[in-house]
Amino acid sequence: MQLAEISSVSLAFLGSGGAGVISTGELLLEAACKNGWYGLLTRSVGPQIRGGEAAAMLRLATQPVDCHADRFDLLVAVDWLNAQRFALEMPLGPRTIALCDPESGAVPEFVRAAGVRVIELPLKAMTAANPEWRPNMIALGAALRVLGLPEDAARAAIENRFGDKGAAVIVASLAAVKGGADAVESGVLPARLPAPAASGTARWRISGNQAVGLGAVRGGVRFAAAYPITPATEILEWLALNLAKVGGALVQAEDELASINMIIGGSYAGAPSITATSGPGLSLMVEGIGLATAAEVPIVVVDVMRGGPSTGIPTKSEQSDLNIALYGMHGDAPHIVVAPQSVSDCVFTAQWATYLAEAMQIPVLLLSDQFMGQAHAAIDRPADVAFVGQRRIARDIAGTYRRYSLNGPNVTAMALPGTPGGQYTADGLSHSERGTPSSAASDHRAQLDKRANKVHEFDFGDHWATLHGSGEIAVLTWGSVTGAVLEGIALARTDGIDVRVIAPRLLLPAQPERMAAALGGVRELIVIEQSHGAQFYRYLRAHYHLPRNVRVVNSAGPLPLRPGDIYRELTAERAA
Amino acid sequence: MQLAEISSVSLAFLGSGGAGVISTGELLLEAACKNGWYGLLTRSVGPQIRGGEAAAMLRLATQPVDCHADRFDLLVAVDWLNAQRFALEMPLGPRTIALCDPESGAVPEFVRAAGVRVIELPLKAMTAANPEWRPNMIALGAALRVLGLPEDAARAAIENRFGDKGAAVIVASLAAVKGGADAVESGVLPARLPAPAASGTARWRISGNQAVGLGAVRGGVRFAAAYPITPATEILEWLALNLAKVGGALVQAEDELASINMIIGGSYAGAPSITATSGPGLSLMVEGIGLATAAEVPIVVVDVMRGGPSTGIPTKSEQSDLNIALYGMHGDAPHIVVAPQSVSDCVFTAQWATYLAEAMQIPVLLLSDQFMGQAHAAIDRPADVAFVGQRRIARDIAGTYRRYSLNGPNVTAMALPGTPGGQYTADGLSHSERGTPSSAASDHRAQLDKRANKVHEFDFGDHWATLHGSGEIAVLTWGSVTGAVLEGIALARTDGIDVRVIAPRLLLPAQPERMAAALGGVRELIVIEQSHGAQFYRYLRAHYHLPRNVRVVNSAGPLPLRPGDIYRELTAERAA
Amino acid sequence: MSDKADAPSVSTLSDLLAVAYQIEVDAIERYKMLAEQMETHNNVELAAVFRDLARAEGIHAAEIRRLAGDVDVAALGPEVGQWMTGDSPEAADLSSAHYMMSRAEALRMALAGEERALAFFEEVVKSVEDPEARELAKQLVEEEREHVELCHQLIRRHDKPLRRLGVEDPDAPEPQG
Amino acid sequence: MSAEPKPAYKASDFKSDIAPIWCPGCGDYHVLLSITRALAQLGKPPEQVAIVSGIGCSSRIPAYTNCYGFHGVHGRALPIATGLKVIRPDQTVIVTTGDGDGYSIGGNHFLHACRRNLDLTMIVMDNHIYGMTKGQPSPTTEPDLDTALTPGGTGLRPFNPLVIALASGANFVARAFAGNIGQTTSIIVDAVTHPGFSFVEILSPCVTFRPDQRSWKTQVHPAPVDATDDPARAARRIMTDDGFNLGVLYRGNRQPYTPKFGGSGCDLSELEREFEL
Amino acid sequence: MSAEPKPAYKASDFKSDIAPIWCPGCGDYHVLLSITRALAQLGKPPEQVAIVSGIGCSSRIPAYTNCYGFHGVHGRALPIATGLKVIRPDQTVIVTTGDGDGYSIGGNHFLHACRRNLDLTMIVMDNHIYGMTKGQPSPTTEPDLDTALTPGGTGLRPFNPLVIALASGANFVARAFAGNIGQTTSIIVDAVTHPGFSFVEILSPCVTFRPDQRSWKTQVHPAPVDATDDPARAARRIMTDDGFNLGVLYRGNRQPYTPKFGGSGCDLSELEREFEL
Ligand SMILES: Cc1ncc(C[n+]2csc(CCOP(=O)(O)OP(=O)(O)O)c2C)c(N)n1
Ligand SMILES: Cc1ncc(C[n+]2csc(CCOP(=O)(O)OP(=O)(O)O)c2C)c(N)n1
Ligand code: SF4
Ligand code: SF4
Ligand SMILES: [Mg+2]
Ligand SMILES: [Mg+2]
Repeated sequence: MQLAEISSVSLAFLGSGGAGVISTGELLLEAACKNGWYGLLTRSVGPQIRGGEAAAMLRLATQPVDCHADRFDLLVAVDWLNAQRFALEMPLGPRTIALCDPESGAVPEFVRAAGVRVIELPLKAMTAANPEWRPNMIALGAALRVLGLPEDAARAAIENRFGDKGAAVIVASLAAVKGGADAVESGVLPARLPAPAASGTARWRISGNQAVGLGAVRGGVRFAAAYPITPATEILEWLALNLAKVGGALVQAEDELASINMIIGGSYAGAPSITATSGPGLSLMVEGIGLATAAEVPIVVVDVMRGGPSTGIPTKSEQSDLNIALYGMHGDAPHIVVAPQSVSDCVFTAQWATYLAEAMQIPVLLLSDQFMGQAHAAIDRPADVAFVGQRRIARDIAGTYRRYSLNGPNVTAMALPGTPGGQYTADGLSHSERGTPSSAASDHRAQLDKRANKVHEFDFGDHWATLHGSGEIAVLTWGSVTGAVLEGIALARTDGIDVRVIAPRLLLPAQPERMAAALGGVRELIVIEQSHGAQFYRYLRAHYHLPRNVRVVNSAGPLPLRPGDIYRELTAERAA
Repeated sequence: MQLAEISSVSLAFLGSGGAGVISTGELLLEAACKNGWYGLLTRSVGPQIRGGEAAAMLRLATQPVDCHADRFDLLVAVDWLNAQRFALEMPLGPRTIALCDPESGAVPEFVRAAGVRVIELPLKAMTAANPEWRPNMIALGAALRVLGLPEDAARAAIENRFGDKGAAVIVASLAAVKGGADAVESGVLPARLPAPAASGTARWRISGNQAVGLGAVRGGVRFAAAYPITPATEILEWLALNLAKVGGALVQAEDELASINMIIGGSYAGAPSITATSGPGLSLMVEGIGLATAAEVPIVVVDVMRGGPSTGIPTKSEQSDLNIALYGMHGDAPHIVVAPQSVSDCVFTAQWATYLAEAMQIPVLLLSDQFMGQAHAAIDRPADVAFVGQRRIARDIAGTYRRYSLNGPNVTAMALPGTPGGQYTADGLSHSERGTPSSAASDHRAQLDKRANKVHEFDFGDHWATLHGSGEIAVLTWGSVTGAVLEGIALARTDGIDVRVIAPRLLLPAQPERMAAALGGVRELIVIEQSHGAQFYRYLRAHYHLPRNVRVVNSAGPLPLRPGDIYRELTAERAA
Repeated sequence: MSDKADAPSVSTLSDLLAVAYQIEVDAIERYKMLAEQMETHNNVELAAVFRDLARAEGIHAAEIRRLAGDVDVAALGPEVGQWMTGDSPEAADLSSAHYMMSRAEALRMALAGEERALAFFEEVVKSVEDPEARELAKQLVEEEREHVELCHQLIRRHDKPLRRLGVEDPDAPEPQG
Repeated sequence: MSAEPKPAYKASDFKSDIAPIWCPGCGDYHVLLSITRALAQLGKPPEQVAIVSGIGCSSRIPAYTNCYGFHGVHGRALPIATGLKVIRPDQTVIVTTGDGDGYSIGGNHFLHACRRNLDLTMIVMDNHIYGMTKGQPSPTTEPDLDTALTPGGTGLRPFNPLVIALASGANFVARAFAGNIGQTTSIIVDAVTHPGFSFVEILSPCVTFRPDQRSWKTQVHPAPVDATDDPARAARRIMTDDGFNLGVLYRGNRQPYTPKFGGSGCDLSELEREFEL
Repeated sequence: MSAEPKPAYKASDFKSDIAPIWCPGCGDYHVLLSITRALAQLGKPPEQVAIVSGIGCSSRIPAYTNCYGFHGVHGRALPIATGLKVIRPDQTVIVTTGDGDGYSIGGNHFLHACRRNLDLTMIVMDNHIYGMTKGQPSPTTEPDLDTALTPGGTGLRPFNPLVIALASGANFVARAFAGNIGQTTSIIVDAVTHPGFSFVEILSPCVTFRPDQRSWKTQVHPAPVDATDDPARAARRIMTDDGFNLGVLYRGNRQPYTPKFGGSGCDLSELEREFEL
């Protein structure tokens, strides 16, 4: 088995509080990417706010990567304290190299057990000799050398980051990097990253959470209400700073009940509006989302999923909020659910979500997750797309204004406050065409039809799913797991197994005809997802006709699925 | 087509505010039932709190009835003001008799159009002549006579109700009843209710909401927290009065976020606990329900469903909270969902729900609806059953107490505050066996397994569903719709169509083996439910293997399904 | 309800005309509201009574407008005819309404208004210095006296034993929301 | 009075054609009348006014007016009004709610809206009961009121919304009685005109579940002193009054909150710069 | 002190074997110490004490004690504690929370728990910030604190929890400073002993996101006067103090709320009687 198509190197920096391994990872990502490579960085930390053990996990590649690899090629330990808790997150093997200082403790069991080749990096001695060198900068230099990157690659990144700390810090850091590089040999790594091909497009370094913020603003969002929660807060923070730049505003709310209702108010007033949260916050928002459905007020709600149920694991990823996103509202409450598939796709999907909300005057839920939300990636600049929210607005109103008119299109023109003659009362009660409360069966059913039909009539186009390949075996997956699936399938292809991938970006409304076409000729289906309860599989059964032969590969968080997991499933399939 | 098996008479009292038609209906139900008949009473009212138009709809029968009939036999209008708004709720036909006073306005269009035979009841003249007679009492007398019941039948009911108003009121009421009876002929009604057979069991007059309260207390509930909402408030009010009698307590909460968390606290402290709400309140409770799942605290949450989405139609029935009840929690949050099928079944199902919650230390959602919740029925006293909550309690604790132990049964013994050595912290974070927060994949997955397995291992027994008949055509339905389905099928049987009914009382966890057995040999399946989005059908697809040939009969509220609707579906099926 | 201290001060004829006019306007508004309430609550009989009362006040208003001649009472009314904390005297007290109220009760409500109006104009007769205004006030006092008497007559005709509102209602309130 | 002639609005210009379904006798009819009169006096056209409510009898007001309205879910009127006002500061935004909607389920938003001090007016029709759901106690209900949900009474001290409003930062605090339409109207005009968050508690009887409240009209009286701008003094006065003092009780001078908008804003491509490698 | 010798408990008897994961220097360590010392002084065995919290750094306390604990969801500690106390009035129930958990998302329960006046003690570790989610402003944060979520500050007046507690009916109100362990301990003992709802605000610095709060230790000082039992006076004092007055500020004498239990209760069949025909 060869690393075909994707040529990448994986490494991790490990260390405990104060070792600075996360920033080291960020610097390396920036350094490599400024020099033409692509990459992905995620972090894993202990439960402490500050001072816990931490790992920065990187993958550098010659083309964009959306998941981690199956094995780390390089481990750089600034110290080994508490490193054992990363055992499951850090698959190693005999081809892995570990750089560490024997003086900073014994190599942990999971590293030794994997047969890793340990190479000494005398951090303590070097910092003793050069008191102004920081161990993490030495580690950075060592990593650069082992990876075969010039130490100078990090210069710009370091200058950038330490610019405001003064020249001395920059000089010391560069010296430490050089020292670290010189302390190791360059030929130790079995794998090697080829020089990057010059890419035509501009490249970005961005996190999934930032990407959601940007996409939403591109789609027209100008108002946000915020209640912080891990791992969604960065979306709100990005919006706080950037909405102000484009003439919008963010308001901090007292709780999620307030934030969801604030954006309903803001959108009613005319501003495309958003909020972002995670599972516990979404739970508090479902009543508001139902109101937005009933009153036909467009809003975008982002859920960056984390481990559940309840408070669960706030800092780790899982795909287990699918159920509540699809079905969490009381009553029949049509709404849209979309899910991006990678950091880069977050830009597109958030923009599209805003567009869909405005076009259909409906709540749109966007399901991201901790993995892609907090991952930093170097990507090609996402293309500009034409999806910008265009709400049907009632302007020159003559005669009786019918906000929820049943004559004409199901998406009805909305009057904005200030428009003469457009006065109406938006209402969560069942209502007549004018919005007046009514408990008549005729009104109730007519408006239920209207709200369902505006969604079913809408043409969602090709963006409904990512489709790939054409084999008789198909994998159905969604969200951030798609990256690993696509890579796993590329691996299988080198074994001659042709596998089709269908990854819906649009989860609600279901697209039965499109799915039927996508599944045409499929003999065996593998459903892959990251939830304990196989929520995606149940959803697929509920809404689609699936082939007879279905296998479900579902695992709870917090460990990410990797390409090899997928590859093994595919080859097991064949062996069986 | 004959009225086979169920021999019943349907009638409605109509009138506007102050006419007292609801109390008239209640008196008639009580009168008939005290004299041996069974019956069902529902009401329909305008949006006014007081003084709106109202209708009391009754069905009296020689055996228990769980739904309304297809047609009213008798309509008694105290006045016709705004009666037109009941048109859809009140199916009439040429065999219907309407008693009304020509002086109180023209017969409304829907009554005339149905070809109803109108018989005069000179209410105005009679009250003018007898100022102390109340028109509704005259109407009651007239109805008794037309139905062929002795006017004296109402004596006890009247004495009971007006006891505290003094003898004069009772005398006047009885005189008005007599006057009303004498004002009409007894032979006008084509249908006639045979004399009731003497029943061996004691009989009750009870509403579905009271029945839920009673069942819960039978099951062991001793604590409730309450935030009022229509149509669930009566459960809370019944519990407020009656919990105190059995050594329990009810606390009024400031909102539903408080009420759900209060019962979690009360149950943690050792008391089997309950709350009741409707859709909007349930939306606010889902975060708490997830906490109860994660911390393994038994609670019972009753949702009396009303029209949705959002505030919807608070006073009318619908089955559209199925989705949120099944799937409304974030993360993978196993819980139990049960649904009673009739007023009488509310007693059993609420008791069972309490038992299940305590047995599995898990939240149980009970889905009732406005139709059965607010219906008053005369039923046979529900049997005493042995389901009384028995929680596994940790008593003499030696050594380290592991609240969420993984050695041994998945339902682990719970220490109650005060027990020495049992101190632990219940937590909504992912946790270890001791309850200590942990974000380790191993702990997370082990506890997810534990929580899922305790449900899957449990033997729910035969109560999982109501099964009926054995034809190749099967109807799958649930909740209060079951009554109409069973009657519709009885009608079809008289046409020689044999139809099987499967009505799961247990919705979550799904029971695939049991369902497969129940569906054995079924060629055609009809799914019948009262939701616009066909939520039950989607649920069935997600969890069960259904026959190829499935037809979905789903309609939104607020109109109830009637036996004839079902019968027509079945015969249409045959014709097709 | 209206309180002497709240009453607008009247010193000129045009003030008095405006106030008198405003009193009628307020009364009309109030009776229309009551009529609407009774329609919503299916008490058609009373709805008709209140519509009649509104119509009668409309006739009075027209009369005052005629008396006023050039004075634009419609414009002046809202400015001058403001009772600070209370209500203009003839406006019916909405809070004493009940959906089951009888004709006699409605008439008592009207009577209370007429009596308040009478008291107000009597006060004006005493306090106003402008002779023209005093003359008009006297005329208005006479008219209100007639109205009061008419109310008494009607009440006698329709009087029935008073019910205790809300207590004798055979229909329990219905929960909504 | 300003020199320019205002367009002359009548109260009826602010009334919709929907007939209220309140019980005849309900105080809320008076409040509706006072609001429409106040709006006529304020002289803005109906389309420049938005009225936001939650759920309850009192919360039905928006649709009875001819303004823009939002009849949201129970307890959440203030957040909706907040979003609306932030986006449309030119609109006059009024929240109409009840003692259940505003003080029980909506209590948190009440606290934080006072603190946030946007230029909003909150009008609470307080009848010391949940009218709409048939007479359960609210936070302002007397401890001994016997109800089906609380047989024998709650045993809880009613809370004092005016003190809470003051303590949490409302910039204008007043108490009115529904029956005093003239005074209520002028208090509402005052509240809307005063910058920042204005809180108006209106005692509005529920004739159906609290027929005893018919006596309120004989109990209310004007506050003996003028409004103060010292919150501590105002709090002391309110904590020690009889609950029937009517009038403006506090008139603060805090600057209203105005969220920072970035004006018309920069080109979107500027936002991308931080991501460029 | 009673004549019978109490079992002598040490603070360490109330500490669990779980090591706190707070940042070194965090004020919450002091609070934990004060709570365990206070419990030792109170002399009830650990299993007769229950500590309930929501989510936040401060809310992690329950598992660090050796008492019964409930680490619920964000903002809902008080309702859980309410249910617990109603069912088990014999337990000493303490709520430990933060300024975000207790005053922002939990604000409504704060209001209503004060009003309900169950015999509970609420301890708020107020650091004027959301520590756990990395430094967003809480209701007590100063208006000009620049944070990523509120660049340039919120512009909002911080709210005064002690006044809110008083206004909504807390029966005991005190302010402490985490660093003054002795005083904090005795305030907690006092709060737990005082009947009804006791509210203790503890200024507890967040060294990570509010390093400026290290100066608190030089700013705090004892309240110049003794506690009063007049809520209006107490409110006035608190509204006009500098926010660093430490000590018991109000000691009320309202009867605590005790829900009506029906004793051991009747036979279930009695409940059925109302249904019999
Ligand atoms: C989430 C939710 N919980 C409960 C209800 C039921 N509900 C509707 S109105 C109301 C109380 C209203 O009381 P208040 O605000 O005082 O209004 P009033 O009817 O007295 O004017 C309640 C509990 C609801 N609609 N939504
Ligand atoms: C429903 C919900 N919303 C948001 C969060 C995220 N969250 C966790 S702790 C916290 C703030 C805690 O602040 P505070 O109570 O002051 O505690 P501190 O960390 O400062 O001690 C927030 C917003 C959550 N867990 N649940
Ligand atoms: S129930 Fe009370 S509050 Fe509601 S409309 Fe009737 S009188 Fe008004
Ligand atoms: S972040 Fe602040 S509050 Fe949290 S543990 Fe660290 S210092 Fe304490
Ligand atoms: Mg109320
Ligand atoms: Mg804090």
